[in-house]
Amino acid sequence: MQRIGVFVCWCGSNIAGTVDVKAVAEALKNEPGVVYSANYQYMCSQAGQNMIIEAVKEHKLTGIVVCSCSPRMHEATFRKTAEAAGLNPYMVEIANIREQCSWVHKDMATGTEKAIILGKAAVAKVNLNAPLTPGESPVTKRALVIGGGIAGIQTALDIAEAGFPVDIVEKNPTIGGKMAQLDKTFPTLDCAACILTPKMVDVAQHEKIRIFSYSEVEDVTGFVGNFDVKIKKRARFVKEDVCTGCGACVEKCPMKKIPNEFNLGMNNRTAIYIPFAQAVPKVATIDANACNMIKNGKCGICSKVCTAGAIDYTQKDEIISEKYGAIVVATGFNPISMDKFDEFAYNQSKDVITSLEFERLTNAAGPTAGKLLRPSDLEHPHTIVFVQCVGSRCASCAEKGKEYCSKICCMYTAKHAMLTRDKYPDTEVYVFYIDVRTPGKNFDEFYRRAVEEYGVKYIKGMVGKVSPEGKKLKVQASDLLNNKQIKIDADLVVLAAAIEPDKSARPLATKLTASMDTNDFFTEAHPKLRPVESPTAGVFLSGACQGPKDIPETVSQASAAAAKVIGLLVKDKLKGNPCVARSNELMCNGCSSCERVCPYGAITYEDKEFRMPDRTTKVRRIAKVNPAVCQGCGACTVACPSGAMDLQGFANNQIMAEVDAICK
Amino acid sequence: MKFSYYPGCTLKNKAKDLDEYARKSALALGVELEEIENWQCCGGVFTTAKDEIATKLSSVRALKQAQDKGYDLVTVCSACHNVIKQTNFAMQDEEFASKVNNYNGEVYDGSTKVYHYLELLRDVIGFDKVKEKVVNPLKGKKIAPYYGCLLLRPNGVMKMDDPENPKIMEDFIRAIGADPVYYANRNECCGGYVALEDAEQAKQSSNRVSNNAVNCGAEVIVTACPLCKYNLVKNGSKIPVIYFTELLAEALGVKEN
Amino acid sequence: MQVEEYKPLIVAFCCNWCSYAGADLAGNNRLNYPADVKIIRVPCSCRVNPMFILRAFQRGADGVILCGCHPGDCHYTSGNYYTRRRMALLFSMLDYLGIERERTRVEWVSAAEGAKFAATMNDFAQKVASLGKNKRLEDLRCKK
Amino acid sequence: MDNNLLKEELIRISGAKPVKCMSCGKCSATCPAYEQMEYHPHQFVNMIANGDIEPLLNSKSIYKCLTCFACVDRCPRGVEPAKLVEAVRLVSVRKQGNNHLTANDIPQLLDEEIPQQALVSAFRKYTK
Repeated sequence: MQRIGVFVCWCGSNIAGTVDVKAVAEALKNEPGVVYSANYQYMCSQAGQNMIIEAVKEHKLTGIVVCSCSPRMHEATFRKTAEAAGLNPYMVEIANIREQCSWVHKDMATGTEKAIILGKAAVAKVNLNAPLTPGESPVTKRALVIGGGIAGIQTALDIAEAGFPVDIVEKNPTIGGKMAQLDKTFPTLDCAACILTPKMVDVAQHEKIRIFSYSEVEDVTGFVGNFDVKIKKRARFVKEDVCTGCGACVEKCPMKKIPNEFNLGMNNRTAIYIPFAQAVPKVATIDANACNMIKNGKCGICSKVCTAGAIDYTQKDEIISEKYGAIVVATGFNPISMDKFDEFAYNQSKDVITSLEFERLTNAAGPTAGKLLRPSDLEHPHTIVFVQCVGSRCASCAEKGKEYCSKICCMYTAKHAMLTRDKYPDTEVYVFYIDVRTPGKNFDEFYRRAVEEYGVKYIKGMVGKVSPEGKKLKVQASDLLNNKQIKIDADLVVLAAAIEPDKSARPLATKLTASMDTNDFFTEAHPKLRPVESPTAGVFLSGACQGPKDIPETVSQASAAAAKVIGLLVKDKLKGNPCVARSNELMCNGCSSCERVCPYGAITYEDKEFRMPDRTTKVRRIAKVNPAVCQGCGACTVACPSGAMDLQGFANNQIMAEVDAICK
Repeated sequence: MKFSYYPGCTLKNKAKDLDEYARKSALALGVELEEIENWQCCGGVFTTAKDEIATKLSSVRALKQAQDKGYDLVTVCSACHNVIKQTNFAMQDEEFASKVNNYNGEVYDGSTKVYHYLELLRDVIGFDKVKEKVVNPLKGKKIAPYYGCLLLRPNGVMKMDDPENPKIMEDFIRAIGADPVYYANRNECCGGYVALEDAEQAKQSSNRVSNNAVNCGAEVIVTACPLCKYNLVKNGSKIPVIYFTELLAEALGVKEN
Repeated sequence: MQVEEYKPLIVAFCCNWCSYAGADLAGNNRLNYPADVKIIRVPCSCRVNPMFILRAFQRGADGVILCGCHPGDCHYTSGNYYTRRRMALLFSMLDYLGIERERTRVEWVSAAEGAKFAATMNDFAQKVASLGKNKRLEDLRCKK
Repeated sequence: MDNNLLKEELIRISGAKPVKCMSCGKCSATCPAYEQMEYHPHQFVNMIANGDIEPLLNSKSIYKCLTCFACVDRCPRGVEPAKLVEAVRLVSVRKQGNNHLTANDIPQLLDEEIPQQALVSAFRKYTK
C-alpha cells in the first residue's frame, strides 16, 4: 500500500478563486492510500516545494499527488522536488485543476466538485505507480539548421562558435533569405547587405559549417539526440566544388528572359544564374525548366565557356543521409498573394507593388540600380501612396487574408516613406494606416521622425479602391479624422502585404512531428517560458517560422535557439522517457501484432527458454521492447491480443483506475 | 441542352433586346431555354433583411419550378440574377427555408443551380465553342465590359468571378472576336434605383464609370443590366451602351432573322 | 420530491501532444465548457484501449469522447490512424449493443485549437445530455 | 424604442456584426454614395455598435445607399455595413406612414426609357 501525500495549490486566486482548495484537500484525505493532505498558496514556489519535501520525510510518503496547473507546466518541477526528497520522480501525478477546472468553470461548487474528482483520479493512479528509471541514449554532436536566412545563419554561427558542427539546408541556390533582398533596415537605416553579407561569408568560411544549398529535407526519423535525416540535394547541373563563380556562363547563356525571383520578377535572369553578386555559395545553378540543353539537348554554350569544366548536364538529385542531435527550424516567411485584394489593382497595374518589391526598387543592386522608378514606364514617381495592413488583421469570416498583425509593416513602411522623402524631396508620400504599431526600441521615435522631420503624410483610414487610368493610379480612400473621402492621383501604390509562413513549413512540420498553429506558424513548447523550443524534444525554432518578427527579434531568437541546442549537444548522454512499453514475457505469445503497429521499429523478438511445470523446458518466441527506441505512444498495448504489452506510467490498470475514480 | 429560363419583367418591356437576342443566340448555340411558367417579378433588388420572406417568394417559386422540371435555371438580367441567386443562397439556411416553405406549402432547399447567361456561355457551352460558331467576328471593336455591382457581389454568394478583377466579360468579348478594354471602374455601381431618389447622385456614379471607360479608349460599353444601361445613357455616356446579347447575336449572325 | 437536474458524466481521453494541450489552451483563454467533462491524459489517442471505453460505460459514464491530433499531425506519426480504425470498429459494436451513436465520438483537436476543444465539449455534452442517462451498459453492481 | 433593444433589432434584421469592426474606414473609402451621405458607412457601424441610432433613423443617408455591396465585399472584418444601413432603413420605413416613396410621386419621376426594374427596386427599398 502506498503512503500518498496530496498537495493542493491555490495558484494565488487562479485556482482558489473558483475551487475551494481546503475542501479539496479535506475530501482527498479520506481516499485510499492518502496519509497526508495539505494546501498552499503557490505549490511551485520554493516554500511550496520545501513543504512537499518536509512532508515526504515526516510522513514517509511513497507517492505524491499535486492538484495544480497543467502537467505540461509543472510536472517536471514537481518530479524534481520528489527526487530531492528521495522519492522516485515518477511517483508524482498531477491533477490539472487550473487549466481544466478553475479556468473553465465559473461556479465555486461545480469547480470544487470537479477538482475533487480529478484529485481522486490522480490518487487512484498513484496507488498503482511504480518507480521508473529512464534509460540513457548517446547524443550525436551535430546540429541541423533548416533555412539559411538571417535566422538560420545566426543560429548556425552561434552553434559552430561553440565548437559543434552544423549543417544548413537551404532550398534556394544561395543562403541569405529575405534579408538579402532588403535595402535598408529600421530603425537605424544601416544597409541590409552591409550587415548580412559578412555573416554569409563567415558561414561559408567556418570550418564547422556545411551548407547544403538548393536542398530540402526529405525525411526525418529518430528522436532527440539521435535524428536520422535524409537531405535531398537537388541537381543544379554545376559541380559546386569546381565552379569558381566567375559568371562567364551567365553572360553567354542565350535564355535571357526568365523572371528573376530575387528581384521578384521585376527583371529577368538567364537560365544558368547566380542569384546575386554576394551569393553564398557563389556557384552557378541551371534552372532545368528554362535550359534548352536540359530540355531538348540543343545548346551547351555554358559548358563550352566554362574554363573550370564545372557544368554537368547529367547531374542527378542526390540524397545525403546524416545523423543529428538537434534540429533547428528557420524556414521564415513570405508576403501573401495579393490575388484576393485586387481592389488595390495589384494584378491590374504594374505600378501597384508590394513592399518587398519596393525594397528591390530602392536597392542599389535591384532592377533599377537603386533609382526609384515606377515599373510601368521607368519614370520617377511624384506621388506615392503606401497602404498598410493589406491582408493583415482580417476576420476569418471575411474569407481572405490573415487574422494576425504582421508586426513588421508599420516600421518598414515608415522606413520606405522616410527614405523616399529623404532622397526625393519632390515626392509626396502618403501613408494610409489603421493604427501605427511601433513597440520596439527607438521605433516610435523613428516613425515620428518620418512625420515631423520628413513630412510624410500619415492619414488614418484605409484605401478603398485603386483605379488605374492613363498614367495615374486614382486612389480613393478614407480620412477618418477629418471624416472625408479623399481622392489622390498617385504614380505608385505600395501595399504592405501580410506575411505568412513559408509554404515548405507545413510538410516539414509533419516530417518533424512538430506542431503548428492554425496559421501554419510553428508552436512553441510554452508561449512564454519556452519560446524557442518546439513541443517535440530536440526540435528548436528560430525566426519568423514561429511568428512574425523583425530582424533584431529574429536574431535574438536565433541566438536563443542556438543556446538551447548547445545546451543539448554538450551532454554526452540524454535521459530518455521511462514511460515506454514493456512486454510481460509470460503472457506474450509472439504473435507479432505489436511489431506491426510500432512506428519506430522498437520491438524485436527473441526465442527464450521457459521452464514448464513438469520440469521440461520449452522455447518460446517473445516480444522485446528496446527502451531507447520506444517513444511510448502505446499503439502496441492496444494491438496486443493477450494483454502482455503494457505502457509504463500509463498502464492499463492505472488508466482503468482513473476511469473508475471519475465514474464513481 | 435544355434549361429553365427566367427573363424578368424589364426584359418583357424596356429591355426586349436583351431577351430577344439571348433567345436567338441560345438557339444558334444549340441551347433550349424554356421560360418559367407564370413567373413573377423578382422585385429588382434583394432585401438583405433576415426577417423578410415576402420579398423572396417569387424567386423561390421560380427556383422550385426549375427544380421540379429537372433543369438548371438561366437568367440574363443582372438584377434578376442577383436576387434569385441570393434568394437561393438564403434558402440553403434551414431555419429561413422552413419559414418560406411553410408559407409556400412546398419544400425547396436552395439546390437549384443558377447560371447567368454569361456563365452558361463560359461553363456549359464554353467560350471556345462560342468562338467556333462566330460567323461575323467583331474585329477591332474596342469594347468596355461593364459588370456593375450586381453580377459580382456579394462574392461569397455570386461566385461568378474575381469580384475585383473579373475576366468573364473580357473572355466573352474575345470569343466574339472583339478587343476588351480594361478600365478599373467596370465593377463600380452606376447609381441604380437611386436615380429615382437623387438624379444628381446617379449622374455622378454613372459618369465615373462611363468616363473611365472612354478615357481608357473604349468605343462601346456592354452590360447585362437594363438599369445600368439606362443610367449610363441618360447621364450622357459619350459612347453607346448596348446589351452583351446583342453583340453575341451579331457575332453569331442571328441578329436580323 | 425535488427532481435533481440531470448532469451527464462524460469521460474525455486526450492525447498529450495535441488535444490535452488544446484543452489547456481552452483554459488559458477561459473558454467555458461543462464541468461534466473529465479529462484523462494519455500519451497518444492510440493508447486508448476499447476496454477503457467499455469500462467507463460499465461504471456509469454517459458519454466518452476521444481526442487526438489531426490526421497526419500525430506526434507518433501514425497513432491517430490506428485510433480511427479501432474506434470505427468499437463504435459499430456499441451500435449493435444499442448504445446510441451520439454517446461516443472521436474528434481531432490540435494544440492550437482551444476554441475548438471548448466548442466540441459543449456540443458533445449537450448531445449526451439530451440522450439522458446511459443505462444499457451500466453495471449496477459497481455502484455501492 | 430603447437604444439597446433597437441595436439588437438591427443586428437581428441584418445578421451583420458591428462588434467585429476595427475602424479601418475601408467601407467609407470604397462607398460610391459617400458624398451624398450625412452619415457614412463606418459611422453607421460605429453608431449602431454604440447604440446611437436615432440620428441615423432620421437621416436622409439611409436612402442614399446603393446596396452595391462594395463595402461588404471589401471589409476585412466581415462586418457587412450595407446590411446594417438597410436594417436602419427598414426600421424606419416599416413604421406606418414612413414610406419614402409613394405611387403619387412616380409620374413626375418617369421618362420614356426608365426600366421597370428601377421602379420595383425603388419601391422595394423605400417603402413597405
